[in-house]
Amino acid sequence: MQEYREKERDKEWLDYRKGREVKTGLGGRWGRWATTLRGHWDIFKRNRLGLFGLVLLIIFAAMALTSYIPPLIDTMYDPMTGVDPDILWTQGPTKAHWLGTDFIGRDILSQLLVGARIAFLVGITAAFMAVAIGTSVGLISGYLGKRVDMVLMRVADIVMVLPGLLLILILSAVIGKLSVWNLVIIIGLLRWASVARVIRSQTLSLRERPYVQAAIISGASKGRIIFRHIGPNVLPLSFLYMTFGVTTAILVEAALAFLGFGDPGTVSWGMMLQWVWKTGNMFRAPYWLLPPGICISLITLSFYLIGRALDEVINPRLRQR
Amino acid sequence: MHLGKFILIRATQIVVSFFIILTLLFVLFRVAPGDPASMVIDPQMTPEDVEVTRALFGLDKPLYQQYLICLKNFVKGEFGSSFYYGKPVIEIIGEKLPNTILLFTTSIILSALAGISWGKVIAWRRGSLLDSSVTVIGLVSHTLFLPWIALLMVWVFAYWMNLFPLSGMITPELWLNPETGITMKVLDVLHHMVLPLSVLFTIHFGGFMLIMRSSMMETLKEDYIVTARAKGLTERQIRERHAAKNAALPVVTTLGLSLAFSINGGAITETIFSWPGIGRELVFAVSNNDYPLAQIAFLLIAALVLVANLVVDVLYAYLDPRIKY
Amino acid sequence: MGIGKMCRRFYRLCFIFILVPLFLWVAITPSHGAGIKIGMKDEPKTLNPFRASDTWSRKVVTRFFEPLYTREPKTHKIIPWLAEGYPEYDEATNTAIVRLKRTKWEDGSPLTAHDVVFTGSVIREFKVPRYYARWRFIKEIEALDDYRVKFVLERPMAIFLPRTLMTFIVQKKKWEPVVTAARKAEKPLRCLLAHEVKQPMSCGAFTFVKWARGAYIRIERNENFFATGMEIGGKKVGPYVDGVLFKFYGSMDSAILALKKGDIDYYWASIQAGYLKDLEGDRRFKVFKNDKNGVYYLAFNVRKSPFSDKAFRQAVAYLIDKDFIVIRVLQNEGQRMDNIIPPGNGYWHNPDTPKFGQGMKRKERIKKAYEILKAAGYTWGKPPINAKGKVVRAEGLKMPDGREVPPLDILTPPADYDPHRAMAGMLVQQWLRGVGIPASSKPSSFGSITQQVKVKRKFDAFILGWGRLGIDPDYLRTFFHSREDRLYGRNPMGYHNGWYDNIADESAATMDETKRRELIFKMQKFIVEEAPYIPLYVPYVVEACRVDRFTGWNEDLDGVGNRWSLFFIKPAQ
Amino acid sequence: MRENDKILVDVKGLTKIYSLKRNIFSRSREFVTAVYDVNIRIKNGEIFGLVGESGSGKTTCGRILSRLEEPTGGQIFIKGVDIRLLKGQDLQGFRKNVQMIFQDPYESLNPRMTVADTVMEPLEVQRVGDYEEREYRVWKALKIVELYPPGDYLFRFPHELSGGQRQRVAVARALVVEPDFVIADEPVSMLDASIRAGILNLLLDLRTRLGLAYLFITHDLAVARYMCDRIGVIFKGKLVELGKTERLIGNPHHPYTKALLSAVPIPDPRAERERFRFEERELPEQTFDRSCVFLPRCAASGRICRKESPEMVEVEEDHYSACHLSTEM
Repeated sequence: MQEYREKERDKEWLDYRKGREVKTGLGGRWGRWATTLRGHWDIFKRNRLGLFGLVLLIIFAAMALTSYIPPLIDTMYDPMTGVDPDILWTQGPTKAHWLGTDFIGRDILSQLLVGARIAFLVGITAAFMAVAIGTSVGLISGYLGKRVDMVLMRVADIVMVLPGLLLILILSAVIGKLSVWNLVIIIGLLRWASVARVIRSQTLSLRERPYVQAAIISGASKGRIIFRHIGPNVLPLSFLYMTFGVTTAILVEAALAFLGFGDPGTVSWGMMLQWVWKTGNMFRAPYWLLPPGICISLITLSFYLIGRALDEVINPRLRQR
Repeated sequence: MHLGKFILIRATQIVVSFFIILTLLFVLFRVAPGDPASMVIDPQMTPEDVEVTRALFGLDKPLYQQYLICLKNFVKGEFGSSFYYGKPVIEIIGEKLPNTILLFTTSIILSALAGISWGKVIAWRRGSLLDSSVTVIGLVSHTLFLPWIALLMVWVFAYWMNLFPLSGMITPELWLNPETGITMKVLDVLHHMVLPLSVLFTIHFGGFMLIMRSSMMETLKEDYIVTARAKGLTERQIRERHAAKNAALPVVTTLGLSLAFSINGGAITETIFSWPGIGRELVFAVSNNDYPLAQIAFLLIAALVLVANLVVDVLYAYLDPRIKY
Repeated sequence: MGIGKMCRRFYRLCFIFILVPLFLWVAITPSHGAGIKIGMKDEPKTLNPFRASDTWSRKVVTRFFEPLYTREPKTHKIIPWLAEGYPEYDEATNTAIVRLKRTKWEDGSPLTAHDVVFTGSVIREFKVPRYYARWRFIKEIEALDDYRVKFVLERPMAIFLPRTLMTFIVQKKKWEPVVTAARKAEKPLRCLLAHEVKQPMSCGAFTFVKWARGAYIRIERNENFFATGMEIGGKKVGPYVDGVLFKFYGSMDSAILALKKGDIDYYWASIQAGYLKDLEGDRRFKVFKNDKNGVYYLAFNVRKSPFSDKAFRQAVAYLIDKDFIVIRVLQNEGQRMDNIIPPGNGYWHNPDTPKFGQGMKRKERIKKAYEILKAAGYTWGKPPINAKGKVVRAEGLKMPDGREVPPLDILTPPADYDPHRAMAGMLVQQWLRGVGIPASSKPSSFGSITQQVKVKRKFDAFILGWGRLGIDPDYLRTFFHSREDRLYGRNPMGYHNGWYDNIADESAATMDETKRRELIFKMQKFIVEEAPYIPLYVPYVVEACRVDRFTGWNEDLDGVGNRWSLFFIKPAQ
Repeated sequence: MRENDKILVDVKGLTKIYSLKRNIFSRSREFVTAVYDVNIRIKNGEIFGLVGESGSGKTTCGRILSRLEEPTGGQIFIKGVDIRLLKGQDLQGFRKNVQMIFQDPYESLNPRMTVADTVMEPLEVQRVGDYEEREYRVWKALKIVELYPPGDYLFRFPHELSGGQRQRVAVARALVVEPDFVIADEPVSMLDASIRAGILNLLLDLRTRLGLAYLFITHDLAVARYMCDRIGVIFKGKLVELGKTERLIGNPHHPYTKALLSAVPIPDPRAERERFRFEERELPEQTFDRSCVFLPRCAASGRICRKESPEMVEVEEDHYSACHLSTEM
């Protein structure tokens, strides 16, 4: 104890303090991150399918951003309420409507662009929710073990095998008007279980690592150990699961909208398919049937491919030698 | 842990979760806006008629009483009557479930077998053109949007080429004809099954194949494969007897889990192809606010999945002695 | 292990699975058997006539059960059907005597007065929903002999002939055991309704043959049908077809494709405009467009301001361009409505009701609404018409009491359930905003609309529709009568008007048709003027039939799918 | 010196039994005794070595003493307090007094935390001083473990350090809260021989400077001889011999200790020593549950060895051995 009170007199320490203040704080940490990321990128780059997925994703992101433009050009390009005054019925591609119009003369292209926005919104937020819940549950369950683990994992077991789509269907009927946000929450609440399982098993192995035990011996609380020591070490895995989760979330949203249980106030790709199906234009309007389906399939494919490539980055075991 | 005890524990767990789901569904449906009686917009329905109808369904009682009645009946094995059809739910399900099972087991078995055999081959020849092309096909299959591919198939094979019927399960004229033999009837059902089956196959094949491929590649790294080579076994023997057999294990586990997902997709497929199955019935019941039917149909599906998972777990533990519970 | 073997076996299986059915389609080309094949979207839920309330069940069940009186095609005049002549009504005692024709059930046993009495008593005893209201005022039913029934009414009721006596009749012999069993049950009505009719006893034109669940129902011509050979509306009643095969398709597109492929001869539902283009070009088909017996309307919650104000409602009526909705949204497959009773119901429809803003341009509409509102004391922060008389964006609409007009929600069904109503809601929203009314259209699920409108009765406005109104206009009374402003009532708007209640009650008690018609005309004019509903449009029922297979379709309200069509159609040569 | 004679750690009858889960298809449940009836006393400033082969339960002892695991039976007093009963605030205080150094320096540091984070953590948890105070202490601790200059190491990640440096960081983490008692679980077994001496000397040096007591767990008798004041030899969870280092090594009583000693390489190649067998042999049929644990390996067992387990007996002053035969001799 005595020793430490002398810091005002310790010349070396004072020198070090001065030097540290001159340098920019913890700069080394960010530098380190950059190197790690570059290393990961190098591995990612080697996966051609992953790159393809990334390119697709960028295209869709561009679509989502462009979606704000058409309604600015003319109100008739508003995806939900805009109607071309000269077109009474669905029509093939023209100069004014590059992809044609739907059954009441709305522009299919602007609907398609907005669909990208909705897909991103739903996919990413829902997956984020699912992963956030799943990671927390997995961490808590894996670390605390015993009864908490048993209860949480039994719940996860049940949630995992529930036919999610059908449950959401029931929920949407119950809620009456399923807004996109409700949907996001529900998907989040139904999709965390598999993440929780993986994170739990990872936590179980991390829990036995000496550095965690060292932290226990330091007197660290359970919360601190879970979120400071184990948490950061499972995050890459969570991130990986998020990319896969986005795929599921987008598919669920689209399927729901297709069955007619989507948010009636939004234009999504599933909704577009539902319209083309329900209004009887399926066999007559390929320009209307094809784009939304292709978009849904490709965006899910892109997230899936990226997820696979990330998997190789995170699990070195999978890397091709 | 002893096997019997394990199954017992899991069975209790299934029963408990069952009742939790039942309660949840009950609560959900009762807070749902619009009861089945008020859903009827018919100028002939007087308010008194609506009240009578509600009493008919037991909706006039307080919520907790309804719940108790529901529980009591459930334990007694009475699953109530459908609001919409007016007949016992169990009868409706009894009519529809076999159709669903027919479609599902066939599609899952076919896609799992195809997935295993292709995954095996391409993992063996990893890096080849065959590998990359089949992998891409598998990836696309895994991420395809099911309703869309179903609509496309209808469009191409039923509308353009006129090869298969659009919907339903049988051709009424054929079945009404007393001269039609049993073979013809079976073939007729098969003929109707081809399109929905292909859709489900397309969707599930990719998943199984990708799992088999990665699992096979893991297995090929194991020492016993090297040993087998050293023993001088033929490549075919190694692939079939040593690698594929062990690599197929993870596919078995996913089989159980994928059941839940395939039932989701099944509901859509059944809706699009008007396949008179339980998934379509559930979608229908949900849009009609037919609580008892939706409730029991969902519970039944959930139970099927839970039990299937239990079976898979036990099977898996049996096949792989390293697994502990 | 045999994975390799399994795979080989699997490929062989695939081969069978894919190739055999591929060639099967040649073998299974649907043969044109005797009888007509009718496609339906969904399967009937029951053959129990007491329960059959859904569209699809009724389409089948009404083939077996016939009423005492029915309506002639086209003119909708009531004609005796199972009955012989019109009821002999004694005003002093409120007693009616109905005589029956000598008719038979399909099993050959006679249809007697006892069957009629039995049917009526069952409905009254069990309070069968949907039918009880029309039998409640009957004090007594009695069979005077085998072919005469005596009805004693509590008071004169206009609906006695067009509703009570148009109820289907069931066979006493067949139903007696069911009813006896139901009486003993815990919930008698439930037991009665849950009774599964396996083989309905028909007195109609067809008899039941087979129901393969999920696939089809087959019915055949009833050789004992009493009306065969009768002349109705200048045509001889058949049926001329051997039978009907009802097939269920589940979705419209597969049904339409089946129609085109020749799997069915007629699809019993209104066809979406999207499919029409193909069918109209095909010479095998004839496309029929008939009025739907229904009305689609915008209704207000008149309990609270601003919709409690008649002037405000009328201003809204002026702002709504019904013709625009019909042309744009319905693609011209319908007509505008300025009345609750559709024009197809010629006898009861009053053509002389106010037609708010017909033929007006948008600017004129805004001006008119502006004037009405201004006269009623509404003020604006920035009025929709500026000093120079130009239309500008209006802001800050205030009610006469000085409060701002609150945001108003217009509930509509979602676009996938009914694109027309959803679109109409969106348009109305835009039009109302034109004068500064802060309206927004809210697509909601059907259940949640009925919950808000009928149960909680907390809403601003909604767009819904009535279908299957029936020919008798008694509904006009119930939609706006203050007695119906209650839980599940048919007047959820909360409209109250003493004068209307009186005249409506009077119409209900007037058994003389001409006098009743006058009252009904007055009611129509009054209620359209009052505008608790703004009728918007009624779509056509668009149907396509294979005229190369069958001819003689009977066009009527609600399309060609009616009993007369099935009585009249003949196989084409 | 009297101060140092005070007993710091007193372990009485420590027992730990694990129950094993088996495959669901097998019926029985098995129990494994990891530690059985171990009694140890460690004085202030003393280095006590616990020696045994892998799986002998020595690490379990260490983990129980640091309260990473709960014992099945027995009592443990540290500074006169039964640590099994500690909770909340008292446990926190205990954490400050007892620290541990782990075997694998590659695993004992969180790969996502800098040296500063790692070493500072105990201070943060114990809420010692403000940030500046903590940083100073960390800095100081790094200096003590000879990571010099400390400023260069503070913001590095573990993978940027060598094995020896990491172990020094681990030591710094243990020291920064100024504990009285450190459990060192094979601190050098994963390190290159060249670095070992440095770490060992550091630990010895710290004892003298800070007056620490160690429980030094190792499988290497040579290391134990170099480090420890007293040594306990543990075999299959049972303490078989215990005594002052010099006496125990110079005059081992238990056959197992002898066997261990015979395995230590001797610099003189010509020196001949009796070799002990390490492989187990089959037991004669008539064996009782309470037989001597060493029986399967013992060359010179008598009939009594099969019947009952030997007690710890003081064979010399402060030198105990648990062998029927050693007492007879």
